[in-house]
Amino acid sequence: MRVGVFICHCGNNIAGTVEVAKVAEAARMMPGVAFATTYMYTCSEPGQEEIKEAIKREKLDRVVVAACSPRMHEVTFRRTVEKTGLNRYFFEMANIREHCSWIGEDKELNTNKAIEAIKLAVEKAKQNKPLFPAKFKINKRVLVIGGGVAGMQAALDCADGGLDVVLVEKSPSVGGMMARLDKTFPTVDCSICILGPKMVDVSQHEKINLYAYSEIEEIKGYVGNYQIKIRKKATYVDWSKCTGCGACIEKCPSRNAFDYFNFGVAPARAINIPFPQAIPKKAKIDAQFCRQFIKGKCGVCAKFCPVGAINYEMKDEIVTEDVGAIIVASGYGLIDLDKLPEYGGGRYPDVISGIQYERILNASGPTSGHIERPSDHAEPKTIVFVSCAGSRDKSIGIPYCSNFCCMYIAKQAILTKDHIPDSRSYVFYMDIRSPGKGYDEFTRRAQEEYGVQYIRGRVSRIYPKGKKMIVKGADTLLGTQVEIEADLVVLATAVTATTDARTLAEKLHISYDPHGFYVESHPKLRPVETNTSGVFLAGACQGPKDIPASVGQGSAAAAKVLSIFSKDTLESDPQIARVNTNICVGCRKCIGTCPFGAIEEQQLRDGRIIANVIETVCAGCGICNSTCPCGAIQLQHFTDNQLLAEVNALCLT
Amino acid sequence: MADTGFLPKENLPALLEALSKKFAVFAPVLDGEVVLFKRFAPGATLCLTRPANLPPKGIIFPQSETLFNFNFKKDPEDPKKTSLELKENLDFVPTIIFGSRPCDAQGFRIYDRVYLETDTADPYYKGRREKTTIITLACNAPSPGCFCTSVGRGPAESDGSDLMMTELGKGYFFEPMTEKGKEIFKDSLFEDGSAYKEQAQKAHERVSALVKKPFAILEGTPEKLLSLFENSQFWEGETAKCISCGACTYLCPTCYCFNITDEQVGNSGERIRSWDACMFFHFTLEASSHNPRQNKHQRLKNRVGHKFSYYPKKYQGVIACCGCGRCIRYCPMSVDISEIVAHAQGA
Amino acid sequence: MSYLAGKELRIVGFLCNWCSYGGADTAGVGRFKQPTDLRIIRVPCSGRVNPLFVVKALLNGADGVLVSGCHPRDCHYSDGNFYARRRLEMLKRLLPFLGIDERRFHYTWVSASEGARWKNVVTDFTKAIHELGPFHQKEEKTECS
Amino acid sequence: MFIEKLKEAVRKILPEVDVVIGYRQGFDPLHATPYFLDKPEQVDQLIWNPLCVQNLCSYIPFLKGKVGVIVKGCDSRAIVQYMQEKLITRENIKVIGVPCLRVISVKKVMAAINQQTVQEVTFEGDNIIVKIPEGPKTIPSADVAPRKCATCQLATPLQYDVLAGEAIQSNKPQDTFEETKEFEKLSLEERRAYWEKEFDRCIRCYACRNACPMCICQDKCIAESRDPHWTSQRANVTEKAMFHMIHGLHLAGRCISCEECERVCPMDIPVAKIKKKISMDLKELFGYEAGMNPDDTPPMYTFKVEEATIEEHEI
Repeated sequence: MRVGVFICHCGNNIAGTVEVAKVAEAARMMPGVAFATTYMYTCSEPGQEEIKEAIKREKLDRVVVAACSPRMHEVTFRRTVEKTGLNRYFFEMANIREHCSWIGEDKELNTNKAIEAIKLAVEKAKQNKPLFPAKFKINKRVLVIGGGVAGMQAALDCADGGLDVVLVEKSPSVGGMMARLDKTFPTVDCSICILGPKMVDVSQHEKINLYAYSEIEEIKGYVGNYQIKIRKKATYVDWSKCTGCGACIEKCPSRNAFDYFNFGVAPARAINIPFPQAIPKKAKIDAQFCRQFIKGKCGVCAKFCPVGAINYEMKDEIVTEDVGAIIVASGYGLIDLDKLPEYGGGRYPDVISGIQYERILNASGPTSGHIERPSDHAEPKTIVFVSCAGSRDKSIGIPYCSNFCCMYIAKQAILTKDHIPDSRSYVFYMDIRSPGKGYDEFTRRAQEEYGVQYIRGRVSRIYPKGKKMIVKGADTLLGTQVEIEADLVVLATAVTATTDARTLAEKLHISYDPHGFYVESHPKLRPVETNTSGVFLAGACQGPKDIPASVGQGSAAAAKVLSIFSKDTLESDPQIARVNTNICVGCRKCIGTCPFGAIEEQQLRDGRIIANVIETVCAGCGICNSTCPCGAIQLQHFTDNQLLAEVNALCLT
Repeated sequence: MADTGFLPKENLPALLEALSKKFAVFAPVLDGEVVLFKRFAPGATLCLTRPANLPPKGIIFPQSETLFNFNFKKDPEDPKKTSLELKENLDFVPTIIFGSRPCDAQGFRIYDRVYLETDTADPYYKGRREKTTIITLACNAPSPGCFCTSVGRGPAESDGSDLMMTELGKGYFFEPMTEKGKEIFKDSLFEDGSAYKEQAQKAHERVSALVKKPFAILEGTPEKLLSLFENSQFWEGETAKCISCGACTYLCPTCYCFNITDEQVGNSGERIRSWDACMFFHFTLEASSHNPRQNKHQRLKNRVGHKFSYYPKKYQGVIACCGCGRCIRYCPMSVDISEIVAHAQGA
Repeated sequence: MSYLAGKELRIVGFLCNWCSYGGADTAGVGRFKQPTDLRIIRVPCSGRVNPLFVVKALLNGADGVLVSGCHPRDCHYSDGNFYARRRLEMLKRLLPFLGIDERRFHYTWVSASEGARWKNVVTDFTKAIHELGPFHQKEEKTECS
Repeated sequence: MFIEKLKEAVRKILPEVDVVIGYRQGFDPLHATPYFLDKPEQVDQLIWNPLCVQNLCSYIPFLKGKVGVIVKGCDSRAIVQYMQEKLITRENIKVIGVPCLRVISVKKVMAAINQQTVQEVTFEGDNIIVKIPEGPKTIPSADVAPRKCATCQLATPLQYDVLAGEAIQSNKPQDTFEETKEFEKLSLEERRAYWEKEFDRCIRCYACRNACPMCICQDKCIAESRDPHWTSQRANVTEKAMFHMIHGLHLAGRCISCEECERVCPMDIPVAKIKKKISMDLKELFGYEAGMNPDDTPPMYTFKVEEATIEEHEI
């Protein structure tokens, strides 16, 4: 065996704390190593050329690159190696950057550790066997989870690209958070006016199959071949009959339902359509508020429905859709007001959230666009906006910035002045974050043209005094205490992951960060991919982001799907379990433990029953391998002998 | 200097201590309920009342030994150039096996024909064998399952031993059988034993008569076993209860099969010789994954056949079983090799 | 030589590719300084870690063994860490029965985003192993058996 | 006579099966040996007494066709475990159950008579009378019973198609793993020294493995294979310990505590001790006992999303 070892300086990233020359010297003395060298940037084109030339010149049959994480460049170097005719699985990577040079301070120890990492990789590489991917057909349909602006954009781009799209939206209408906004910054154009046409496109596109008021029940399969179970939640209204006329809503006697769309700014009816531009514009009953369901009698809506669409017996329905890829655009949530007791959140009606204020500002909102405060419907004259309400606050577990609050506060302050010219707006802020195109100009306009008073400092306390809310805080620029008697306080509540983000991630087998936002494959270079091939991210489910960024990601995710669907077949990962028919004793333990049902019984000609791996179903986890008592089933590229070679290299030398 | 000697029992430790100064002395000691040959150390409690569970074969033919160490030396100037360094392990120390039984010592005679008395003597076996003196204790009672007299041997058989000892009341009667034995015998602790010779002879005869005789004669048995070679029905019947473990083989003083494996980590490693057993599937497993002894009846057939047919056919009729009975005594399922041979004779 | 005698001990880590290996990467990207003793073996899933690998490492000279996978419910393969949890727990309880200090073996869950947590796991585990000291193997006996 | 009832049961079953596995007298009066019979005239060779110790179920997974087998209460857990693991087709096995309150450990008898040759064995009440050259020796059976008998709850087999004799109730206390807990009181160093000494005697004959009813890999065991290459052939304590760990861990949640492994060890290594410790832990963690309920799943081959009994460990 002739192993070639290529040690990357990574500029100074590795060479700064690892003596790479010494590492190369040690590598040359390792058994089976025929060649070892260092290179400034191994991943660069000349660096890769160097590997290719060395493979030919030195007749190498195994290649080890000691550089960054294999999660970064394993694919890159496998491709490099493959170009010379070597099997790509003859390549191993030693992580001497993330796991070594970047975390250890002692150069001697780092150097030794790098040598060790290479020794491990060399021993593993020598055990590596050539593996060959199989090809399988792709189901060129795509599932989009979430009908907000990111999901709709992704759905439309995919559909326009010729793909069948299954769009699943949890709430009764598409539109998401953007549909709730009054205006958008920095252009101050009407949100629903620019979103509405997209919503209509979604509903009318022949390639898009929309499941509104539906949730993902179960996801099985793998890239190219997913089987999705969708739960269509009971609406108690037959949507094939409902015309959205609103007669039922008008007559509904249950008038104290929670208005999810308006974030509870005003009560709704138990049967409702979330907003006038809803798509689909169909009514649904919120059973927990409906007299028919609570008391067992009412039936008013059924009586007044002109088309007989009401069906109190309706049950959830599970439908199955087969797709080849998934775009997750499940959006974001907002921290509850009552999580912010120091601001009186949840206790004082005149302390409201930014999104509630958005609905109050909105002409089609519960106040028809008249600004009035919740407590007595009076028009507020002094309004205080509090930014970072929950955001950038480690004490409540939200250390991150919610990204777009600075901008919408400026917008809301401007709109307030437009609505109530004799009003005064104050903004308490920590920093003004306005790095987008035209954003900084916008916040300046708020201050300079609209006279919004920006106070740099934290609000310490908010409490009522008569009909006013007293806002106490510090002005850190002037170094003084500030106290403002406000009529209305608007909190820019922190952006969070949706409450069911984690459950959905578990169904998708994708990872999420401690806050519940989904983790992309690479923060810079693979921002819409996940580590689960075939699953892509768009919008705020990955982290707080504004409309243009969400739309951009929607299109990006769609492009990724169109790109993998541009071929008719996909290559399967050959790093899957394989059964040695000579060894298998047919104990069936692997069959019972495989999470994917990828192992079946097979009868040999001599009558023996043994295990057989269904190649396309195996995901390569290796649970079967560690379950198999006789080592008959081995996960390719991570076989017992490969791992034992690593253990022995570490322990026995 | 007398031809025979006598050693009072209380002087035995002194003898062993004296011998320990010149030899590595291995003697049977009790470890829990098990008697094992262990390196003698002053103060050790010997167990001479019954044969050891494990015969002393490992002292000359270890369960595993490093034949040689190897090291691939790389040229720092050119990593493609490698030289190989080998280090044989042929240093053996003068050794005494004390308190083996006649059957145990007989075992080494079976080995000798294979590893010593050939043109290609095994240097490892030879090295140890030649440096080892065997002091054998004649049995004063048969052990469960033993049948040495049926295989042409006996509880006082001296073949294979350098020095024979017989327990007689207050002490041991010693009789040297070889030059090596005489060397030991020189020790001043021994009294003149000529007065005890007859007594010892009588003891030998008494015990010999007590030994079970599962079969009277072995004449024709090698041929008979060969004729049954293809009779799988016979062998399947005889071996149905066998679980194909290696207890019989590893406890057998005459089983001498080995395996050779290389173990390498990094640039260096060793070639290991270790006991192997024809009772194991892997013993005959071929690289193609074909196994000529796929089933347990084929394996036990080999074990019986080797001892009672193939070996005697090759070595002038010598039966490669010393009748120690360990394979019967310790078999998990009480498979009885003497019964199988008897059945074969009658089949 | 696999570790710098006197300065380091032999610590072997089995990390699942999707979470903990990524977590270790994240810690690296964040330049979270850690002790250098740990050597990482990448496996696809903690469910791939046969407890026998841990035993093998400990019997053959490791001073400590660490297994880290995705948090329960977050397994890339959905169930791998659930199996790992049961099997490794069983092992952790068994080791002291054989006279191996259970603190020499630790299993835990670290996600790809938890760089800081990974740093703490490595730092604390390394410290614990150093407190326990080297896990000496006695001279092997080979004579007469 | 009970033996007549047993023979009657075997005669009845014999026409339905290809072979019946029972016991006959072995090479000396103290040893019973498994007996495979397929003809009615062989039935008379059958014996039954407390020295019929072997777990005859161990043969079943490797036999083709229909098999009749004589099964004690402790052995019957093997049948149940085979059912759990789907290793047998229950309809193909005819279980001839025998009620049993206690067997006798040959090793313990041999120790009691200082390893002498046994000329005759008889049973009287709760005693075993062993005739050795110096005369008969009476030993209370309880003193020479294997430890499993002291806490046996299965005087009548869990599974049987025919029961020879009447079903009886166990009269023993529940196993509280006292011996295991006692051993755990030793210091780590003492425990390690203990096992090093015990494992050192191992000759890797694999009798423990091959006699184990749950060791179904047998010839394909990873203790011998090169691919995968878990152990070398070195006869040192490390490799021996590794083999015993392989054996123990592969039996985790599967070991039916028949203690055959320990009974058959020619080196008298207390190998069942390890399995017992694992069984104790798994009972505590998952409330699971192997070989008791055919519908169970061995705990290492399943999981719960929330494991109430497993807490995260601090470093």
